[in-house]
Amino acid sequence: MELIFEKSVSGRCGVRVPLSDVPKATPLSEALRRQEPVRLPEVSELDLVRHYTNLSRRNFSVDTNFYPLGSCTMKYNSKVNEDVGALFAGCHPVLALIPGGESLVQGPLSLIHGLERQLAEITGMDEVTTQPLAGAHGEMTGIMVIAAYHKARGDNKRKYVIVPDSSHGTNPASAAMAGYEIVTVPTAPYGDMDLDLYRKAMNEEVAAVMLTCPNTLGLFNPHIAEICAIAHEAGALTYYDGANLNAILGKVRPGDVGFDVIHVNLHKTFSTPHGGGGPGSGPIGVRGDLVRYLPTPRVVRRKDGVFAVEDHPEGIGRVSDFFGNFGIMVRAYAYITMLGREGLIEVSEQAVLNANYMMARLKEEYELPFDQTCMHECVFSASRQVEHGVHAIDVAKYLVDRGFHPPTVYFPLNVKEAIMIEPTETESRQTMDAFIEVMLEAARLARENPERLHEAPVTTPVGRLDETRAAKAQQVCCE
Amino acid sequence: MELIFEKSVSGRCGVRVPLSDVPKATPLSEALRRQEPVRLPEVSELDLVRHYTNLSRRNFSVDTNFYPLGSCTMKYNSKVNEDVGALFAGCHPVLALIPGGESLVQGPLSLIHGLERQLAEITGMDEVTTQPLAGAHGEMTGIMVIAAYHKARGDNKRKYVIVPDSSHGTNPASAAMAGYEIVTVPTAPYGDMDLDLYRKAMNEEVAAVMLTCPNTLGLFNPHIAEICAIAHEAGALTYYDGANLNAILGKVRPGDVGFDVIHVNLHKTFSTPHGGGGPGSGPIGVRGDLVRYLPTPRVVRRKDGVFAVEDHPEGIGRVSDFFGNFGIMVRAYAYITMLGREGLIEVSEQAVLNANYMMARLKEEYELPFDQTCMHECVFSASRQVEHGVHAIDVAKYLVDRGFHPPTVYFPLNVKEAIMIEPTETESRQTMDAFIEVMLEAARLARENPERLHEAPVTTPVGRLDETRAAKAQQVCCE
Amino acid sequence: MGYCPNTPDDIREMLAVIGAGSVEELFSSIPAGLRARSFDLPPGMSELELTRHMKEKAAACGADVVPFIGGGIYDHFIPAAVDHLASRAEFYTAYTPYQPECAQGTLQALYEYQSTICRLTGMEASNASLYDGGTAVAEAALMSLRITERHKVILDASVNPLHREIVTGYLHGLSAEAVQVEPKGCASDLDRLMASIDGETAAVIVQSPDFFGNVQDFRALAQKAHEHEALLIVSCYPIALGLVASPGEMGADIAVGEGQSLGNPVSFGGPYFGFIATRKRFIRNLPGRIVGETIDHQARRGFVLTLQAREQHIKRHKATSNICSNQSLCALRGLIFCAALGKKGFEELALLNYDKAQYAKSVLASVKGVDLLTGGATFNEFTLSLPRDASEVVQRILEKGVAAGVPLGRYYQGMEKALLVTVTEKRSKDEIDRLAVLLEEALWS
Amino acid sequence: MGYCPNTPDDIREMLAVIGAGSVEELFSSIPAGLRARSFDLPPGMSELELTRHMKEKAAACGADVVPFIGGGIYDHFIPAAVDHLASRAEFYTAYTPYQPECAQGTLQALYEYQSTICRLTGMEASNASLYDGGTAVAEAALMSLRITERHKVILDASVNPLHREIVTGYLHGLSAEAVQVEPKGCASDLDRLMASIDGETAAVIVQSPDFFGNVQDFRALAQKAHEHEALLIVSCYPIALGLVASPGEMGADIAVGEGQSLGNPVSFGGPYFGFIATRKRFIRNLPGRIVGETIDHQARRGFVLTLQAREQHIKRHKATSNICSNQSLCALRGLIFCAALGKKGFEELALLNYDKAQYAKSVLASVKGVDLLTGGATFNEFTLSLPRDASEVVQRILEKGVAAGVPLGRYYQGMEKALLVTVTEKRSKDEIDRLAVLLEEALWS
Repeated sequence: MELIFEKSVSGRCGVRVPLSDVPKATPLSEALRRQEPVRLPEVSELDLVRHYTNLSRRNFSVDTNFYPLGSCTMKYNSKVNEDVGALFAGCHPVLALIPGGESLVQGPLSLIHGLERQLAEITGMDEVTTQPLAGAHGEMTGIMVIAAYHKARGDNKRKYVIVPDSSHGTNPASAAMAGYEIVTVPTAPYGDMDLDLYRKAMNEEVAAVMLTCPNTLGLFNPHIAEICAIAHEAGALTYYDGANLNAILGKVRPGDVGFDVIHVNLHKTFSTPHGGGGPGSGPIGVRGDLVRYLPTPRVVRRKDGVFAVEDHPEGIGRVSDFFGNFGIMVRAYAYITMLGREGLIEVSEQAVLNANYMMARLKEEYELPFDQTCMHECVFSASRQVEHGVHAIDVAKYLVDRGFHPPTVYFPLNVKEAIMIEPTETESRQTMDAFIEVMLEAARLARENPERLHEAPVTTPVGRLDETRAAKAQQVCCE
Repeated sequence: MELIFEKSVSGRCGVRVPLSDVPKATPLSEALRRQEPVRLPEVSELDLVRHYTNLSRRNFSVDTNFYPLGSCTMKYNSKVNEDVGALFAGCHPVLALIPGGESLVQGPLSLIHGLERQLAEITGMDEVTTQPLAGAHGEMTGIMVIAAYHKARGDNKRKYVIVPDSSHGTNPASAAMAGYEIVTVPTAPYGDMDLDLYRKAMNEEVAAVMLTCPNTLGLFNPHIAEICAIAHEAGALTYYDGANLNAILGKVRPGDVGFDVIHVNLHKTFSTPHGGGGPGSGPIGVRGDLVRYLPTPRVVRRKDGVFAVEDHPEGIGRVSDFFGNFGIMVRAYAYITMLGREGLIEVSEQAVLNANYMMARLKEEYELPFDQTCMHECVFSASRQVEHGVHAIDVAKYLVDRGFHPPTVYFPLNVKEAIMIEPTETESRQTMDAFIEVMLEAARLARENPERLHEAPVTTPVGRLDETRAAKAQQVCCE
Repeated sequence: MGYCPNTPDDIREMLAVIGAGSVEELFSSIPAGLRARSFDLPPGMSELELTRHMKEKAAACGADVVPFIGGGIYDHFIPAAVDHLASRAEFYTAYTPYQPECAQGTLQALYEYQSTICRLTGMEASNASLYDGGTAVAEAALMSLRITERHKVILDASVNPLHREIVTGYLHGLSAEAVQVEPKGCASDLDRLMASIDGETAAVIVQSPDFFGNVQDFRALAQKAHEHEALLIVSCYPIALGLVASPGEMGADIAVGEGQSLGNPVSFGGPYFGFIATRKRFIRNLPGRIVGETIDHQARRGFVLTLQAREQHIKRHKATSNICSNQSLCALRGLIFCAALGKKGFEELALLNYDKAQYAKSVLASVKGVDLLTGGATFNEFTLSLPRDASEVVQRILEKGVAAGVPLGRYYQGMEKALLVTVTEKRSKDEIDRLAVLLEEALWS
Repeated sequence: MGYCPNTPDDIREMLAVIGAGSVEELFSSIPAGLRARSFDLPPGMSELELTRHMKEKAAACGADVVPFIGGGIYDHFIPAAVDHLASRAEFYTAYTPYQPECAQGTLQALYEYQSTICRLTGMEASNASLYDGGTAVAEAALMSLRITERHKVILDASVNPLHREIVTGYLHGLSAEAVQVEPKGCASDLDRLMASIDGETAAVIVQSPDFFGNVQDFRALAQKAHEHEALLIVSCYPIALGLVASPGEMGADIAVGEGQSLGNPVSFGGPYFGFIATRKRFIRNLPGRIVGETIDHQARRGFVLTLQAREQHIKRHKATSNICSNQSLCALRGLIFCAALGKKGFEELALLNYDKAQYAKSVLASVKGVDLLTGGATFNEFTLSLPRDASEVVQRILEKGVAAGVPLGRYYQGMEKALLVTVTEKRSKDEIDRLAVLLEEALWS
């Protein structure tokens, strides 16, 4: 398909700019003016609409395809949440910051406060801030809070953060952004972080250990409390990566287990469509003595019941302009409110049921490196298919031809040829069965006709793309 | 694709019904209750959304494809009109009919009144009613007004309505619904209704003549004033089918020419997407002495500037429940208001320019039965292609494979193998050029490889469908 | 200016291809004397200005009034998914599916719609929708004339008065007769209806729940009509069909109704859709478009417009109706609404309407001086008698932001004190209780 | 209950396949002692109840206040097409385009977005968006540290104070330093900025229009920075770029900014998007995702995420940033907004903002006791000095439903009487005139 710029015709107009009701002003001086108009596309509104409507049709999406992308929680998000998300479009955030403005924005402030309380109860934490704008941003904010905590105690020797080798890449990257060096602990044969190696790595120079639980293999680590205890003994804090919270809603609360800081991916667990890569939202929750280090400002409920925005002077400062990605928070608040206690428990139960069903049905054909009850996702390896020259990516591309978005492949890094499947609770058994049929078909084809898998996909607007060429060419904008 | 019913799983739920806040009532008696629940599909909200999203993707549409369907005016309609159309969703029409309610609905009443004034000015008529719900409904209403007029004058002998053979099928059908017999006048070699035959057909038993101008060949009939005069001389009235109003906005007003009644297809000329077949809206306009026969009620502006709903006792009665398809009227009002005088004139000018360009570029390869300047559409014949065994339908289906919606084929009936192209003013020259290339390619293929045209379409979810089988089987609902 | 994309360069080049000197020249076939004498419209606006202008109009549309009004149009809950799906551009910017290969989306949806209407009404064949409820009743009347080749219908005056006006108008032109049978009190006079049927009768037209709210049993009426080879036409309210016996169960030959309550907003009168369904033997007499199932040459299932020989674009003045456009998009909303609620949800919704209305009945009828005129079974509407002119009372309560109901004096002689009250699932107990208080106040203070 | 489709039958059969006796059994790997001690949330609601609840909250959100506030977030006109297109389910329910063959929609749109940002800013390489304006400035600062391998940035205190707080927080953890240069009056102190640059300086960070509204010329500053092999980072307001010289024209090495004004509603603080663009030679130092053009084996053009070796999922703690998600959907809105207005419209829009603000300046500065603190060139914001505490005045005017501006005392010591006023194209002459009247009243009556 042509680029919108390639459809541009000089002199063509799209949407009309409002007419002026004020006099023409003296122009800006030449030195301050741009020399030529921005070379934006010149298209009619019809061209615009047709271009982006057709472009959208070149995507797979949850609303059109099963999308069992492991670790991404591509669940269905109710349309009503999109509608309520739009209700606050006209509310200017600066209104909350000018004198007298707070009283005009009690609705959104009460919503932020309400969501923070909901998330605190769900995670077992004392206080939550909605400010971080994404999961990784929450991680960085959380580690900054941990740093502030150690520093306030005069504990200045801690310069390491421990992560398991199976962790999300954001964990070490976020800790590094907060100024720490990273210690990576390998996975033991039983699928979790090696407990002995972890014990050895832990010492009084360690600021925190970051864990995902269930881990990226979809397994619940039974030693999780012990891991927390070991950290706390050494004076380190424990950080919970909430990416997989969907698995344990109402079942486990990281706060109860011994975690000090948690971030929650609202866009995974709490009903935000992923938007092709964002926006997300990554609130963090902390235990009591860390509350004072949360970023500024805080939305508080005053004694008279009025909600207010307060500076938080001992905190780590500001991590985003206002209160976080408010639109995403509205969806999360609506989701939690609509589902309620029982509905949220059903989420984790059905997510886990679906993943175990998937695992049970596929394990005959696909290698299952850790054959135990999984949580919300399961990780296979295409190692048996590799014997026929077929790799995880080939299975993935074949699925595309059959109308399914592929699972996550080649992650986690501690499983070779990983195929990581997260069906989510919103998919029915019938949809999973249709997917399973195609997965089994792919395994059959790997033995009988591997070429068919190698040439996939053939039904998409483009075939497999040359990524090396892209990296070399560095063609990232059109001339 | 499966039917939604085929995706149903017993016990599955979609959207949740609100909880009750009142006591359970004594049940209805057995005799009055239905014996088993309605067998509606049992699907989750995700299944529902995925089903209809994917179903939508099996359509061509203006927002995705050029759609030059002659006589249908498949123009682009601005998205803002959809948004303003939704603003009145919560306004209950019965509110306008209860005591004290009128004052609460001044917004929509003023809009109806405003639209009627706009349409009266655009068509050159004295008064307009927005009540008819579609073009054909407007025709029937208009003919009923004409019947009432004759009747009120004691002129009871008139039992015929004249239509040209090239007219839309709705014209004779609507006149028949209003109780008239139909006299059909053939087309003369010059492309318009044969003037001599018309003169012979006209007499004092004729109630009206119905005309489309420009006619369905896209030609402006230069004798139109004479035709009106002949009718008026015989005491008959003249009806203008406004389906092709797009061609003459600001150029010709049917009222000025001598027409007594007109209907306007708001959904063609005045910005309503066609919705897969509806809803439409077909207001009618009339000359002064016919006003009293318009249907009841009328929206009037009282002397104090307040808008009111008034009964119209001498009128033909009621033709629709309230004021017509209000949502469509909002879009039309918005469209006319946004474009304004100059914008509307530009519409007809560019519509005519585009059609003539199309005609000029295609006439070398396609037979043009009436080779003269056209208005907003042009009609070719596939007669030259028929020599190679290729019919209009084959060209049409080939266009589908190339991503274009076909033009109207086999209409009007007075051209054999008709191919009727209406590009509309919202399409750019570049889009037309791409279409023209494919049309020329089809003409080439007709000579060189007719089989390719016969087997088209091959890119759609289904190939050509067996219509005879459908008519025989009469399978119109699933078991 | 508007939405015309061609630039001056485009226009120049296109004119050269055409061989015309100017755009104006293309209009030269129009005699000078026929050119528009006026075109006096104001200049245009930008999108921002238009939006502002329209929002001002919409601000004065009574959307914040609490509606206990119905009378054919109902304020029901619409799941968000309905809007999202019906707003798919591929649905709403497509035309009538004349080229079925590139319109399977619309066609399959309409087939599913037809199936849904058949299941709701207990009928065997539905068309792809009609304009609205009133014209649907009229089309059913015309259909009965065609089937029976008779010229008279019996029209129960408990049928929606607006619909009856449309029916009589439609019949008038065709020199057919609509004999109206007045209600007895606030209910259909079934005995007189039965007695009116004779060998000249094409059909009896009734409604359930009727305009007063009564849920009715038409089995005996159906039998009587069939004895005279007349048809029974039942107009019904689709939401009620989640609970009450369907026209099919009652023995109706044609079921019609207003589809608005299925997922279409009240929207000041439209667009809505009418539905019509019948027994399979009458399918060729149906008006409007019908979608049928078929296959392609590879035996793949597909859908097409079928039985088009009934229609105006083929049959012209001999068509079963002049109707051309249907209300596809509104019918699609109806379909999605039904599928969103599903078998169980639809029944629950009907029950909730019933329960709320029964509660409202008991609360309102206990207001001093107020009596219930519809003493039998009702669904979500009922008629009260007030101790005074209902119009005045309604007007007074309206000042408090509540539309208490529809005064029936406008529609039935001698019913100046009757008030038709509607209670959908959207009316909360608090709102109902408040209505009782406001009613008491309006009557006695 | 929620959105879980499996029926009791499904669940029973699935458990049998798994070989588990109950769903609870699947959680048996969780030690009993670790189970949730509480989960105290209220029962759920239906969609109708939720909608009502949310509408109540939204009714108290100040959406009817006439905003003359900006300060980084702007109330601009958003064409209807933006919402319609960004609401395509295929866009908003897709994930990060890791499988490019089934994500060409998102990928091509992001490539077009990157191209648009490059053209707006006069730069050569853009990423696929960052979280917001503040974090974008911080990422640019970090980027300059990586490129120059230095540890100090000079931060003009005329940069948005909220953004500066984020920058200092980000640098703090990395033991890097942000030296802030206070403004001179209500404008950047360009001389001191120039003087502050030395061989240790990684970058100078400035903003135009700055937080007071001044449109600035940074050419000399760029030259000075480059002499010391330091970078110039310019934070910019995209709408202004329709009129004022781009960062590229000014000699900037990195351009960043808040993208909200491009088609994203103010929405109480987000989601918005940040943008960052730079010279091609610095591309490998960009944080976040980048989309690149390539071909498939049939030489068909396609788009992929590229240069991923910079990113956290490959490079882990050695990545250029921890950023993972971008703000695709908001960036898409920005792209569609720009394409909807186009070359000519975008310039007209900028001019309209300029004209309205110039008008407002003249009207407001003529109110008794009011002076203009930003006497030079401005775009659509400017700073007034009032004869009294601006906070009190703003609060008073707010009671009339008008947000008169942002009092600067909160952000700059000694500026208690300074008021930052913003005038976008959406503010009508009438609204501006009314503000003048209200200001006069608040000051003098």
